[in-house]
Amino acid sequence: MVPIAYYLVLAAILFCIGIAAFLIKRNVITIFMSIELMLNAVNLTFVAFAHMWHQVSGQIFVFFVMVVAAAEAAVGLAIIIALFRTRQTLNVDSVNLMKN
Amino acid sequence: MNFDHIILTIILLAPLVGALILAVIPEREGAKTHHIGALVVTLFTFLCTLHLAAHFNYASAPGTFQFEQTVPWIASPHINYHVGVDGLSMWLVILAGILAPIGVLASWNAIKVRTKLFFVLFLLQQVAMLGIFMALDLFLYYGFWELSIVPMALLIATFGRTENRRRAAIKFFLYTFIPSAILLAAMIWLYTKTGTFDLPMLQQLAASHSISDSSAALWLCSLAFLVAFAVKVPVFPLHGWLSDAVQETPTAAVMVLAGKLGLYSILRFYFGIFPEQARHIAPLLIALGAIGIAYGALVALVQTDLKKLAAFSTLSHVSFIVLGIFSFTVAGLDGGVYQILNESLIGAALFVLLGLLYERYGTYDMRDYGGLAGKHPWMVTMFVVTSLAAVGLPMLSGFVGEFLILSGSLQAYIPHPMVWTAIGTTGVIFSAAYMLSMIQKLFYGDLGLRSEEVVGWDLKPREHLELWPLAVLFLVMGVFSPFWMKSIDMYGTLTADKLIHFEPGSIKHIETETYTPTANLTSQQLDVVSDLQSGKIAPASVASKEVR
Amino acid sequence: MSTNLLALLPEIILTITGVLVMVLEPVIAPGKSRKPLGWLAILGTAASIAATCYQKHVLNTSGVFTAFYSTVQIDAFSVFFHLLIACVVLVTLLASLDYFASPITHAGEYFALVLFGATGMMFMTCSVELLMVFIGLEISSISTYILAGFRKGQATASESSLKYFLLGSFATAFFLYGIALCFGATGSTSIGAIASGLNTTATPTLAILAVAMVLIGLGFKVSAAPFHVWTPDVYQGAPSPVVALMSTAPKAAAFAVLLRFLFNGTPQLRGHWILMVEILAILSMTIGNLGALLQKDVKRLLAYSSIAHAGYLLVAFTGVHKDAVSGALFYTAAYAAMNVGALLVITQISGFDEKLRSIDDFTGVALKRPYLAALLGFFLLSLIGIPFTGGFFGKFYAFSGAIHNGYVGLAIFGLANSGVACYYYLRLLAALYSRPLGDSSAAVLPARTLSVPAAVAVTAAALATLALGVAPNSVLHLVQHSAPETLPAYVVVPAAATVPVATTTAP
Amino acid sequence: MNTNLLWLIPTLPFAGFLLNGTLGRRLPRAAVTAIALLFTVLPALIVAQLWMYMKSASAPLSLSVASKPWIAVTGFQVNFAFTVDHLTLIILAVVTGVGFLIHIYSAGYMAHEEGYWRFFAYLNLFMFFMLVLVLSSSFLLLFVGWEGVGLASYLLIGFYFKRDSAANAGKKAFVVNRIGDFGFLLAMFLIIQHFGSLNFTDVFAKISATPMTGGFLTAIALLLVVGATGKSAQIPLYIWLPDAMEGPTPVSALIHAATMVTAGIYMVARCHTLFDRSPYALGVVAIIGAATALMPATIGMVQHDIKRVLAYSTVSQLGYMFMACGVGAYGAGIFHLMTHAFFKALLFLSAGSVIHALSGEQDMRVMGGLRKRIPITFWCMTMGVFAIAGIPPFAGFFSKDEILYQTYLWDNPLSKLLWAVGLFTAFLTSFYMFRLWFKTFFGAPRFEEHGPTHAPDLHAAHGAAVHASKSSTLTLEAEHDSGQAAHAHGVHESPLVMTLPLMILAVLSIIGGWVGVPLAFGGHNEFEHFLGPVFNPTEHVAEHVVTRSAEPVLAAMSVLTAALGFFVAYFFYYKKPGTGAALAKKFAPVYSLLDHKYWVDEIYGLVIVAPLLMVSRFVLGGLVEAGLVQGTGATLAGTTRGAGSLVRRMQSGNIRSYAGWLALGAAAVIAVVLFAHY
Amino acid sequence: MQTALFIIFGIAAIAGALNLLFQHHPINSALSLVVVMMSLAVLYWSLGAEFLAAAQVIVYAGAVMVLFVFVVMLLNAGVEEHTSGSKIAYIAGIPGAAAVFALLAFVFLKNKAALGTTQLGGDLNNVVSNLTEISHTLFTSLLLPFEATSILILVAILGAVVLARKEL
Repeated sequence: MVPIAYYLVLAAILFCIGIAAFLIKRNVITIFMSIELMLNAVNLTFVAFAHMWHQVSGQIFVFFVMVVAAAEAAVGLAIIIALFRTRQTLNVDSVNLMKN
Repeated sequence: MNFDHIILTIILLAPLVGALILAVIPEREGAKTHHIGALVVTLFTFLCTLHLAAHFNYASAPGTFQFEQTVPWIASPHINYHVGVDGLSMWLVILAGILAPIGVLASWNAIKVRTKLFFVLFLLQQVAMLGIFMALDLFLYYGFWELSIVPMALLIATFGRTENRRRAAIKFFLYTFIPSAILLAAMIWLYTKTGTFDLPMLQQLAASHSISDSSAALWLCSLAFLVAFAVKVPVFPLHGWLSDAVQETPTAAVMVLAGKLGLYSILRFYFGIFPEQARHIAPLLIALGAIGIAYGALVALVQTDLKKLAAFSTLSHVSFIVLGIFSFTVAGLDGGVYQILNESLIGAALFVLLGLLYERYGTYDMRDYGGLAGKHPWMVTMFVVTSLAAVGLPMLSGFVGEFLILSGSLQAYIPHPMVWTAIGTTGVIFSAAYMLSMIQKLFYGDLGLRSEEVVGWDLKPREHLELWPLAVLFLVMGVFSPFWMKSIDMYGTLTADKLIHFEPGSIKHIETETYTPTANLTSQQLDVVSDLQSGKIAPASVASKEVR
Repeated sequence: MSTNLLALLPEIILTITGVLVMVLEPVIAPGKSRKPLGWLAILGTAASIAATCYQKHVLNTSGVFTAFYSTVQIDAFSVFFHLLIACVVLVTLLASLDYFASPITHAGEYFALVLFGATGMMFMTCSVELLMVFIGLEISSISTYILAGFRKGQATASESSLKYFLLGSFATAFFLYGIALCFGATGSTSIGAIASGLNTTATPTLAILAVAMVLIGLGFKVSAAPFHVWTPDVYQGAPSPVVALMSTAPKAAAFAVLLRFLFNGTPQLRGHWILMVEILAILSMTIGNLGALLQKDVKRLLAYSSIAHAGYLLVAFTGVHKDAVSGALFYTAAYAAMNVGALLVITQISGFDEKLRSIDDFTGVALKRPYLAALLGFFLLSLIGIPFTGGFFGKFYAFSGAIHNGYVGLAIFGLANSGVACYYYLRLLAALYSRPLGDSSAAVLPARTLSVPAAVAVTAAALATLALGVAPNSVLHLVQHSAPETLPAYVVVPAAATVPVATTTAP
Repeated sequence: MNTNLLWLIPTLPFAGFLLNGTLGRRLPRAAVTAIALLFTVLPALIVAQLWMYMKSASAPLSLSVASKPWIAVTGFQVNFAFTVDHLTLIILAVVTGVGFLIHIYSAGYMAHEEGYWRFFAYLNLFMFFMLVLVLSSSFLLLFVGWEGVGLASYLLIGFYFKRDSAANAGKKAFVVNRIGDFGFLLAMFLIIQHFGSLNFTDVFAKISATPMTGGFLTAIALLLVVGATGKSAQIPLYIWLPDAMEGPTPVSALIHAATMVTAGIYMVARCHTLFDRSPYALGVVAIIGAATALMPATIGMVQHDIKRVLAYSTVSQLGYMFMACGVGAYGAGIFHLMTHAFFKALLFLSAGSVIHALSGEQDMRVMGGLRKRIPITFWCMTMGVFAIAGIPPFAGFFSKDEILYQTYLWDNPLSKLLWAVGLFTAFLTSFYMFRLWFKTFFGAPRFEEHGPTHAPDLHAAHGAAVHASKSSTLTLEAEHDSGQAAHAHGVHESPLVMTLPLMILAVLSIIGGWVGVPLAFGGHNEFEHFLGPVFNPTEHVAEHVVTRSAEPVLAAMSVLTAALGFFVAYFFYYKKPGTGAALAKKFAPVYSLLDHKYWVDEIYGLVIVAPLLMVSRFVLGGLVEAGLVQGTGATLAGTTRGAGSLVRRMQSGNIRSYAGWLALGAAAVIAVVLFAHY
Repeated sequence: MQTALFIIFGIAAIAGALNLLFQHHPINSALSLVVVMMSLAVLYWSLGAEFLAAAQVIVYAGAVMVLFVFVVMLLNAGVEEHTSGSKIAYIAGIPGAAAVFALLAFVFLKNKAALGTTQLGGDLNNVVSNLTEISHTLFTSLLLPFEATSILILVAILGAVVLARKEL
């Protein structure tokens, strides 16, 4: 008997914590994690809406998002490794060769 | 075989094809291949333009175009390849035709490296210029208008004289391009209102006041047109690009840098599409023209750099034309248009001469010169002739135009025409002052600092070939002006205010002249104006009617 | 041929070619040239172009059709984008055949990734189901993330890749959120269903929120300000041919999605998004141009310029549906032609190492490489918007739509902006044709000869740019009939009574 | 009479100009001379024929020819059209006659100059324009000649272009004349505006047809006066004429004494219909004339350069003519114009002969006692001096007397004052001319026999002379006709080719006035009658009848003043040669004032030229051009650049910053899309 | 039950997320994220998405997060340094994030009534089971995305290989 809106707000909280984490964390991997957090928040929204509409397609979206997240994770971590190879750092603040 | 319907296209294509051919001919060190090629192309184009003068029909109805060609181009938006000339543009096309070979000759020795690039750009510039003079479709016109900036900017950037050339090129480009961009917005707006880009059609719509109901929008639109053109002319406070550009531009290109393109555009498009707005804003433009005349001349007076001097003298001269055409009198318009031709030729001659000096001595600083008259008698002769034409000596070409312009501006229906005419007329004093000072500093007195370098190196045959046609034209155009004027007059009478005509025998007092905006006059208002002229009613009542 | 197959023929061809390239790559001995793979990829792209043309033919005869349970819709709109993307890819492939010199062993992957990326973009443009759009977007994004970091040796490459990846994922989350909200508001993620669902929804605010989120996500993809921040850095670090590709094709695809979503999915909410689109346009134009104004690095300069061009393109969105679509499409084509051309020429001039980076380095290039310089000059002129080039006509056409719909101020602002913009293009152009400075890199530029495929590629781009400016009739005809129709993919979804899914099937 | 002959009058010299101008450099000097003389004598002959024709009572009052239009726009048209009436005829005769004589003289005077062909080409060009000016039947064509003679004058003053002073003087002449032209042009514009035509006949007929006076007619008249003050060297624009003496002496004689400078008087006379309608303008003309008569005369008293004395005297005499026009006595003005042409040309040519004799020396302080050495020149010059001083029965007496008389009769409160000024000027004229006469020809020789000390090389001589003139305290502005230097073998009489014109002009200076002997002295004043058809004779005749009695008295007074001038000069410069210097010392401030020509050049320089240049350089060139015109663009560009660097600073390179922008942007987008609706 | 689950695991998820934010070591952050995912799995289940709950645990927590932890270990990432590379992230970003949240929450809460409430376990209409329905939809109307995902994964693999392979 929880209003759907509360689930949505919960998702929004998680989403925005994800944004905040992206902004605050310095470690590239953690930043990447915060993106995963944002995706999870969206997933919660999807599920909530699927529940609301009594439709399974919302759930399938979540399923696809998981797949995409996994793919992104693979690529993203590969990128992080490539970066680490050339720069020997995981701190985003030192990844600023190109600017202006 | 009758070429009349395709002659303009031939004229337009000739330099374009020439440019393409020159672009694929490889360039060899020291060879004159491209010089000769460009000369052939430009001469051919010139000969083609003469066809226009030979077959022009002076009996045609005023306001109609000749040698017209219309080819559908883009279906939607509706755009045609529509070219044609009338009394106004015919001579400008021919002018562009004759200046080109002279430009090529002037570059004969001045351009030694990258000749291919130079002449390709030069011919493209020629195409753009011819296109501007011919296009009767607003879109097509705009194409050529913008296109004309590019080769010029590149010529400046590439063949400029000093390290400042890139800055000058960009400055020139920005000054002309930004207003043009806004002009484009105005053009599109016009199209959305009228559904056509065709100039004759737009003129008809303008005449019947059916372009737009919103006078404010129409005003803004007209201002966009005016500003874009005025910058290119350039009209007095908008001339910031001129002196830098003139300093850097190579001789062949500097001849066509200022003046005719902007002025023609004003005459054809601004006056054609916005006749009412043009008449309302005329007092301002007349004032700017008059100020520009005096200003340009005075600033030229204190320059030590020849090219700067030439730049400000150009400003002064084009301001004359602005003053004339915005008077909306037959004399002012005819004189203005005629002066476009003269100014171009005189400017061309002056720049060619300066270029020749530069080729010999490598400086444009007047202080480095002096006493050359004894060594270069022909050159000094040409300088003097050109200067005299420039200062408007009667019997030379500059006079006819200036005289008509100033007499027209006095008859203009603006507040205080006498004041502006007088300010404009001061130009004759100052122009004499700076031109003669220049001659004195260059040629008279003792040989300057470079006396050891001065060799007996007067004009060569090629240089004579560049200058004599111009010199002869100065004289011929100064003496036989009706030959040109009869076609120009077809345009002038059509554009001038019908209100202002002279009634033989009637004498008007200066004091009783009252400014009446002559545009947008209904027949009823026309009566009011004539009543006013005859002193029947007080000006105040007219003012109240105008406000309505 | 089955409708499903026909609808996806270009994508299928590209995928198969991609897989083939991928499979053949390890077969070729290390150190050997990967050129044959490149040719294979080119062949595949050409075949997909042919397939698209066939689609167009079918379209002309039998009209718009959908496939895969109305997930994809083949109309003139998608055919146009298919063609555009395939052509861009083809040109890029041609020009980058010789780009990877022998020490680079994974050139094969490059070709495969380009092909897969193109597949993703094509999915984006033809699908009317947001989930499918999302998948397509991810395919194209992930391949471009990887491509951006392809010159692994350079520190800038991995940085570029990382920035693109992190920020791209960040924005994707927003886009996904938007889809979720759409689903929440209308119970469907199919564009047609969204449009009809909007009429009955109980929570229209959610839909508005969804529009905002989608704008954020796609705004990032098209690099519209303020979501442009990644563009300069990524373009600078990425290899030039990749920049050529990623600054045009994915952008075009993203614009296609945006067009479909805004004009077909949420036309009822126009009052809400139009102002935002206007603001995005203004910001993009201004920031793009201002950022480029003092830029010295040529690739960064072009990055900023692409931001500005996104702004110009967004101006077209202010027109009425048909005008907006045709204006935006034409502009996309023109922009693609000239931008691909410009960057490919830069690729040819500066090579793999990109020794020539700043404008000063490019000083005097015209002396050593006259034809390339002339072509680059031409593309720059088109980017400025000089008449008789695609750039001009595109701008003209896009802005006419806006003015026609009453957005005169916006158009004037945009055109004035393009006036400012010419400053930096012109700086580069003037540098090209200036005498080289004593120590400029162009002075020591090796007199490399232009390979035939590359020459064909840049010439084709130039010809396309010219043709779009001089004889735009055929393209105009195509884009003017491209405004996509909203085919109701689902019946109107009631509150929660019947089975909502899959009630209609493919024709 | 074939009126088409009129075309030939100006065209022939033009042909001469073209021939000499293009081919002259390659032709031998004899051929150049032949061409120049031939194309000058032929117009003179045609004029003579015309004269014969027009004198007959049956002849029409005027002859006209017109060409196709020169300028033709709808509503306004100007043709090349010439008209000859009696006024024209007189001037034509003077121009062609005196012009021809001076051509002959020049052949001798310029014989050894470098730019011989150039000189004659210019001279012919001048003749062309002068004849166009005189013959024109419209304002515009008159203006053509008006400007053209200015051009010729410019070219001829700057003939010795290597000398800065000459080049400056030429430029000054042209520019100052242009100031006058400014007025002339405006006048023409007003005429077009009000009359729609520039033809004399049209305009004057329309003026005659209306009863109006003043108003815009005054405006037109005053603007024309501005033009005339420029060309005819009246106050305030006379300043160019003394400097114009930098030109070769024949040029001074022809252009700056006999013909061109009188164009203004001719123009006012030609427009008498207009001026008669504007008493105000006429008053201005009279006052300007009187002032111009007086002031340069005072300057002339203290000048040492022989040509400068003559130059100031010319300005003064032009003032007389102007005054005559101002009081409505156009006939008298023209009469003086004619006689002045004779005696002033004579004086200048004689001065030239003196200078020639002294190998280029122009300073009277180093002359003296030349009477015996160059007798022909002396006697000819004496005739000229007597004529200009107004000693009867020389030509100057009659014409000057006529002017003074007419001024006296002028119907204006100022008439007596102007007459007094005229009379006093007559005294001054007599004084300074005799001063010149005495200093040059009498007393002990003060010059050194130059001998062949001058280097034969022209340039070296030139340089040396310039050097000398700078170091010398005596010479003010030494003219150096460098041609003479090479062959100077001491003081010598000029060759016949130079003295012959002198003699002819001397005769004319004696008898030239006899055509206008007034009735009071038993003459018939044929001159007035001849001009009658032009200047509306009826009024004049009536006046004469009434007031004849005053004339002999006035004439006697002027003769007395002339004699007084002679005696003062005799006393100062012959009897007690030191007196002049002593006086100069005693009245040092006055002398200094006169010696510096009232500092007019300096005042103009300080009040007009310098401020103008300053304004141009600093206000226009600096403030407006650099500040406003360039500055606006620069400011805009700077602002844009500033904004550009701001945008670039936004691009910090930091991913978190970028995410920050994205987050903020996202919030903004959501807010806008949610809340902005229209 | 529903309410209790929502409160408990909602708070757990938020706490996990905040912990991710405040932990300085990436491993800690990763573990916090696992907590979030687990909590979410429970919430999924409570909303009737059993299959998703399982997938969340297996795929996300099990596979993806392992990958993260693996990379953290591989790169030997330590406690993150406190560099101050970006002021904008705090000046613009945090307020932006807060604003986004405020706007979202505002909209959701405003539409609370229209959005309705949840029932435990959910009730899809006329279907046998959640999983049946999922598989049915997946292979009919969403067949194409499903197939296209394969390309996505292919690209990801290819990319990972290209980028992670050591050369040059």
